Amino acid sequence: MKNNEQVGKMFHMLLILLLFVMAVWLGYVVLHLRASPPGLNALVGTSLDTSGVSNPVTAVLLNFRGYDTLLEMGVLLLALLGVLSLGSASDSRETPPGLVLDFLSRLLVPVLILVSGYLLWAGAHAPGGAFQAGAVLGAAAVLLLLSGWHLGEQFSGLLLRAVLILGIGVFILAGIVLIIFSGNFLEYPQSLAGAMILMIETAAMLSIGVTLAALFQGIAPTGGQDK
Amino acid sequence: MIILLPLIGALACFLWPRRTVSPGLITSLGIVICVVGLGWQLMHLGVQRHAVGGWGAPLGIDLYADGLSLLMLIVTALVGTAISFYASGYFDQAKARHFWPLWLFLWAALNALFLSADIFNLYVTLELLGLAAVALVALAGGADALSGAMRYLLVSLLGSLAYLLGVALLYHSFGTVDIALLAQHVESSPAVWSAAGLMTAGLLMKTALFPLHFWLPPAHASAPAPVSAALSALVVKGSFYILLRLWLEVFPSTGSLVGEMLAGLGAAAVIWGGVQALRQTRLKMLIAYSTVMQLGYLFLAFSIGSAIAWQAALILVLSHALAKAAMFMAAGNIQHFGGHDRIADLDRVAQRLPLTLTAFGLAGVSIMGLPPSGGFIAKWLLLEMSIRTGKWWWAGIMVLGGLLTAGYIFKVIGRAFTQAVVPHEARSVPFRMEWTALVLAALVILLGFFTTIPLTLMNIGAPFDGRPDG
Amino acid sequence: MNCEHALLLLMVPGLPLLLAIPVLRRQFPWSIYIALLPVVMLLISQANFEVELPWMFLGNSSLAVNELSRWWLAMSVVAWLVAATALYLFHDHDVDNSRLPTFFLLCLSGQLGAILANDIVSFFAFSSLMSYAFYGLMADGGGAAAKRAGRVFLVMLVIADIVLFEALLIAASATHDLEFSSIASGVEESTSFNLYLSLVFVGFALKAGFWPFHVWLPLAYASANRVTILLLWIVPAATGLLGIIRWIPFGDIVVPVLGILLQGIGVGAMLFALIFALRQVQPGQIFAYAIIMVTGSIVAVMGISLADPVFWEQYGRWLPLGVTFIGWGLTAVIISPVWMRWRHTPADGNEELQWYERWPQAVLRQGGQAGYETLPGLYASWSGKWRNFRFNQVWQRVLDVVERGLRLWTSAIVLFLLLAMLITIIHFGFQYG
Amino acid sequence: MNWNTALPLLIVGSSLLPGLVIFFLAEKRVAVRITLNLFGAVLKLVLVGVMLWGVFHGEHYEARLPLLPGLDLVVRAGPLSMLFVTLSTGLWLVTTIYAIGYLEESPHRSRFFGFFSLCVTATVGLALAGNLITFILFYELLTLATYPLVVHRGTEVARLAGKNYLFYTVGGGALLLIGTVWLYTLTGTLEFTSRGFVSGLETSHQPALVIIFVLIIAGLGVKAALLPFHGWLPQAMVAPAPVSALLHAVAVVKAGAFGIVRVLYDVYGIEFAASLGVTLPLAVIASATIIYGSIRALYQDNLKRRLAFSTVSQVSYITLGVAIVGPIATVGGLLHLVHQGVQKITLFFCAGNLAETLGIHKISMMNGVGRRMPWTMTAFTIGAFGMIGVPPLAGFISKWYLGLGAMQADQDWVILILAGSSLLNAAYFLPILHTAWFKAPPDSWLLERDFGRRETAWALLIPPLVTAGLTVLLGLLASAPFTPLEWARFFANQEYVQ
Amino acid sequence: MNHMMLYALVGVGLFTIGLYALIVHAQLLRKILAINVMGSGVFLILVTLATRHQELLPDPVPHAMVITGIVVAASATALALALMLSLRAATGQDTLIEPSE
Repeated sequence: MKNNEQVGKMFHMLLILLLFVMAVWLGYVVLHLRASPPGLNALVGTSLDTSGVSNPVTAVLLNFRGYDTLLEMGVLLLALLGVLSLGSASDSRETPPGLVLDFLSRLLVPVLILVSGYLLWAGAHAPGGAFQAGAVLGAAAVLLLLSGWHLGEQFSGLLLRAVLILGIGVFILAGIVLIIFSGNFLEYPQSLAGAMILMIETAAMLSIGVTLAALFQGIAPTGGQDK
Repeated sequence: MIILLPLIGALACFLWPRRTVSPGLITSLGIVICVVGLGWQLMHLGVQRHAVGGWGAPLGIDLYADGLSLLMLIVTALVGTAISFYASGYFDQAKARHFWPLWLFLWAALNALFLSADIFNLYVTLELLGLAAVALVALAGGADALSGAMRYLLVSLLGSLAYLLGVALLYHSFGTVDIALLAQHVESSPAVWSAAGLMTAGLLMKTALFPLHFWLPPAHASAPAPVSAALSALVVKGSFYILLRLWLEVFPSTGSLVGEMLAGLGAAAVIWGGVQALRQTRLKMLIAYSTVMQLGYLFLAFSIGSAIAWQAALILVLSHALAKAAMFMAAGNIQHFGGHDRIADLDRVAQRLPLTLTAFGLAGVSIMGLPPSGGFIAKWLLLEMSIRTGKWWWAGIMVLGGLLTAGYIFKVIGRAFTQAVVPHEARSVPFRMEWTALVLAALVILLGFFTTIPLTLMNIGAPFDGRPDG
Repeated sequence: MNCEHALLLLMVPGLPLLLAIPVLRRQFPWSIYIALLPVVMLLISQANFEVELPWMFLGNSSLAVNELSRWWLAMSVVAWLVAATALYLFHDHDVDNSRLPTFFLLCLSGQLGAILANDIVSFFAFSSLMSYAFYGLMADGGGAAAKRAGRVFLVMLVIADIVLFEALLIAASATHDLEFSSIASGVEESTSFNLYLSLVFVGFALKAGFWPFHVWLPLAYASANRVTILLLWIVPAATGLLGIIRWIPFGDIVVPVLGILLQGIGVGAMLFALIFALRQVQPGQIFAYAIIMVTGSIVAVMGISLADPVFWEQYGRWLPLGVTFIGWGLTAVIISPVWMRWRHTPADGNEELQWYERWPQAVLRQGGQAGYETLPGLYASWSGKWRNFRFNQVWQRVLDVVERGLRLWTSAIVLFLLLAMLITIIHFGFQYG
Repeated sequence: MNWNTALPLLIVGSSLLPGLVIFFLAEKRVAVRITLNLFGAVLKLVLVGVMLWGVFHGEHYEARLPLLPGLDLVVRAGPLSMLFVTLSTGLWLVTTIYAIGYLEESPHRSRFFGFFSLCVTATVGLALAGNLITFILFYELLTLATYPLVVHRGTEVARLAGKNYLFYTVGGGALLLIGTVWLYTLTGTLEFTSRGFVSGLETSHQPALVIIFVLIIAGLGVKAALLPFHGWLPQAMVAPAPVSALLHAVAVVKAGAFGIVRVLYDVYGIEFAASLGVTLPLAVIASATIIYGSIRALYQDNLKRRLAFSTVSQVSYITLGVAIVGPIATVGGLLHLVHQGVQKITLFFCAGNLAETLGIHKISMMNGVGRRMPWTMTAFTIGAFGMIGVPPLAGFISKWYLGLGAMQADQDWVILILAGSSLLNAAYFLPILHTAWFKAPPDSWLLERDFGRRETAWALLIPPLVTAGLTVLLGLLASAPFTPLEWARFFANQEYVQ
Repeated sequence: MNHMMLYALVGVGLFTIGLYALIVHAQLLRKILAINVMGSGVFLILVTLATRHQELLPDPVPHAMVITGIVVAASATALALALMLSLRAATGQDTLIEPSE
């Protein structure tokens, strides 16, 4: 035992040493990154106007590297699938919410929804976009769930799932349609670019919000074994 | 598009959980058709490059398909279809509704991975792959599976993060994430070295090369049979593929020393995996360790490093995928039949499942690298190359590994010939489960006779001549 | 040569061979006499001729009738007839289902074949057929002493065959055509001529029980069944003599040393036989010694003729005649005691083994020691070591511990780190090193 | 795909397909299975006959399938391969009949006969193999196909034997593989060509070539039961008698010996090998094996064990014969390949009959068995005499050529070896015969099966008689046309620069 | 050497610290958090390095990457947490367990 502990200690020291070396090295690397080239900045700038949105980040996200975003929606959905497959999904707790929470939620949720809507719209030309909006929406939904609000049975089946896959579904659909029109996957015709991006973003926002909420619900521990 | 189809399928399965099987199977057949189509394209029109969104690198993302990726796609399609058939018999309704979407997501991720030419996009696909795999492992339920899944998840996250950091460094030093462009611009700088270090290590973690294989056996052994098949046959190969791409194209100038090291680790993996497999008492653990071992073989190619060696490695990937899938399926049948997979009590089961056992045996032939089988051809080429390049020791390692393999394969097979009473608690095994395993195994054997086909396929676009000594 | 001659010639050894098969034999009464018919006919027909059998054995075999073989045939036929009669007399009650006739016929076929054989190989083949069948005769139905005699005979026989085989090889490598006639020319200029001669002598001496390899003869007389006793002269001894005469080109060669040696042996044999014959109580055994004496004398004659060929020139052609008459005489003489003893049960000799029976066992035991102790011992020890190595607990534990250690996070990730850095550093080294 | 290409493939396939079908036959379908077996065997025999005729008249049969760039899968017919093919095909037919009789109402017959057919497929394949890789392919296939047969009984002992068998053969295969690959890297071809294809290499490679030779011969020596590697053979005798027959006479050990011949003559070329100085050691090892095997055989009371050890010694005659540099010795070795097979299979059939009919496994239990089973024991006797090399039986002919060849090559010590081994052979075979014929039979045999007037079942009785007859004929008519002797001479004439 | 660089260094530090925590802590929750910390470190590096050159606009591509990365990280975390919970439900402990032989 004793020497085991000593071995452990030595191991620990070694570990810290290693980590330190690594940190220093990485720091050195980061500091001495070559100044040129300036990334894709210029390129993005030039092709921004054809991209249908004026916010470079959104442009990159949904147009230039839209494919990434598509897959990433996939990741999100996948995570949800995984959580659901674990089967520990629990209905939200039955304790009636306190007054404050109740009031606040009634007050906040519409605001949040509004905000998300704005963020989505603003994403086209200013910082913002589907993910931010979706996050806010999700927050709203979580708030609702916390305050003991129930999703009506009639929605929780096919409809809910439909909403969940709405984002990626629309994305893929758009992609396929675009293949047919412009021969290239996700190649937007300049005229339609803005509209389509907006459409996709809306769908994305919706399902992101719902997914986040669903994730939350799926993870929320059942009453018994949480501390 | 090969990627979208499974995605759609997955969505469909998710949408209508009652009837998951039929869309699943339809999708898999569809994928096969698509892959064949792509293959035809490649053979007649040469290498394919598709700019998503019409922007093209560096701004957009490129999809790139050459012989290498085509081969991987074919492997995936073959094994994937088999797994789909198998799973359609394996899972009950409750599990199936979760399995199918996840499995199709996994498949999509693999296809996307093999087609992508963009290291950041590769990162996303890696994550997709990892999460899907983890969820699938967890599908089995039970402490072992969950723990295995957890460990697997943490590992793959760690790996991806390291990889991502590497990507960041590369991007910021060259301003692009497209493999081809990187290959043009890259020149050695501290950033590149550490990027290489980080990315390689991260991928090795996911590929479970020797010292980092610790997560693989628990995860693979505790997962449901079709999932284990998918993991061992395909998922680990995904990260190996990225590794291959990186070393073939991005860091080609700096091959040999690292190559030696990787090969050394590979050799260690061969020996260690073999010995551990010999010592296992549970069938699936044994098979999992044999995966560790076979992965070791792949890395020997890094040291030998001639074009033929790479081809050999790929043939090994192909045959190992088929064989290992068959093996896990066989193991699944046995477990399904007798309710356990303890090797010691195997004889009772083996008596009753001749087909399954045949499948196991045939697969074993390939794993052992005995002729006639794909494994033999691969081993032959590797041996030949290692001797040609005067690296005898690898040859020795390979032969030793072969002996070890024979040891543990026959440790199992031998059980089949003991005359034992048949237990009562036997459950009958669905017809298609037995036959799927058998067909896969038979394919490996056939591969031994028709190796020229994959060889010609994988040389489309000469993906291996990136190396100076190739 | 015409066809029926060839047929006849083939029938001489062939018919007995066929009749030896019990199923066939049971079809005919007096089958042995039938088997003897062809040879009788052969004797009656006066022509000398030869049959080439290109397909047999090594391609250049042939059977032939000539002066020499005629004499021998004549002698044998008589002996065989007598023996056959004896067989039917003494064993009439179980002739059909006993195996004695089978061995008898096999032996017969072998002996006749050997007489007719015109080249070394076929002679060798037929004579060994004869000898092994004769062993059967001796061992079958005889008493324990006879069985012992049989064993000794067998040992000698095997050794003899090997020795003769070597002689054969020498002859063959000297001459490519193995006919008796061509040996003379061939062997003479071959380097290992003396070796050949001595091999032939030793071989046939062993086979035919010449002195000093005679030990089994008296035993056989003591207790073998009557038929066997009747054949003791004609089968081993006479054929052995014939063999020597055939294989060694007397008259054309001069080997004084060997000649003198042989004379010595012959004389020694005669003396020995004389002395022992006088000391015998059992009448039967006397004849054994008689045979030894006769063979000794003939060996002496051969010695002389080896010493100076002239002798052979003058008297050589009388030798067959002499042998034949001796043969008839012996057969006649032997019948009487057989007749006398014909209702006695064969007396058993004493059971304890003689030195000449013990040596084979001794040799085998030694060999066995050698074979047993060395390799299997090594093998066992090594496999033992290996097993220890495999089941040694420490080893197992090491494997376990390392594997579990690897499975621990701490160690695993540290390894991972090390790996990452290593790769980086190696790059560095590769760039600037 | 003309006839000359199809024929070899047909010959290989004629047992492969029945085998595969048989695997999937239900245990009950006895009639179908037997028909398939016999059909395959007879068909193969006919085809081989045709090919024999063709080769004799200078036809050229060859089929290739590209395996890798530069490496083909080749099956080709030459004198040497015909020798072996004819042997194994003929004996296979006999053995099949025997096995059918032997395994009546024993379990897992479909499995057994399936692997049985695979086994002979592999044998024929490696006999016809036109290059080293094809050879290896079928060689390993043979290993895999025989393993289930060895452990067929499924007892603990059988499993152990099987394990041992694998331990030896797989290891051997690995050595063979490495040697071959190495050779390939040196020469760039593996095609069997008479007088070898390595002699062209420059002298700097010679040490490498010697090592390769050692590797390959060690790999093949395992199956051929050369001295250090003979351990598996006696253990494998736990297998059912037809399997032992297969192992000892038709397939396995023969495959090893045949491979040695191939390597020595068609890869290295005997003269070149001699110039490398590797043939003498090989001959010495073979001789050691001969003597050692015989001595061990003396001390076995278990009949099949004794026969097994005698195989160990007898098979090395082949190696010895081909390792002596000289056409006549070569002929002797090749002849022994055939003759030993015919004789040894007879012996094993008889041993099997004894076990099946009277439950006799030990020599000490064989007292007077000749009276109970005269036909079987007659066959046994002929086989045994053949083994000792008594004329006019087959064994005599091969020993004759061995000895003659040795003298011609001035290797007189070999003759001593031959003499010694003949002596030993006699020493361990004649006692058996004595016990069987001249000892008084016991009052009752343990577990005697009654077959009415016959001494045992026809299917068990005919095969040994046939092979015994062959033993006699092969000796008696050695010089007739189409005998092994002819083929052996034919081959030897190609291989030596006269 | 500007303040952005400082952030980058902080990112490196975070990465390291996260790794350290990941290694030394046994509890799964901490491990998961550690992973997240590492992630944040990487993201920080990505973003800050995007604006190395004050004279230009910040490079949008890394930002997009980071957003993607964040979403991925979030999903992964969710899955991890769910796993952890059901693992605890199954085994009653919140550390990894050895596979039962």
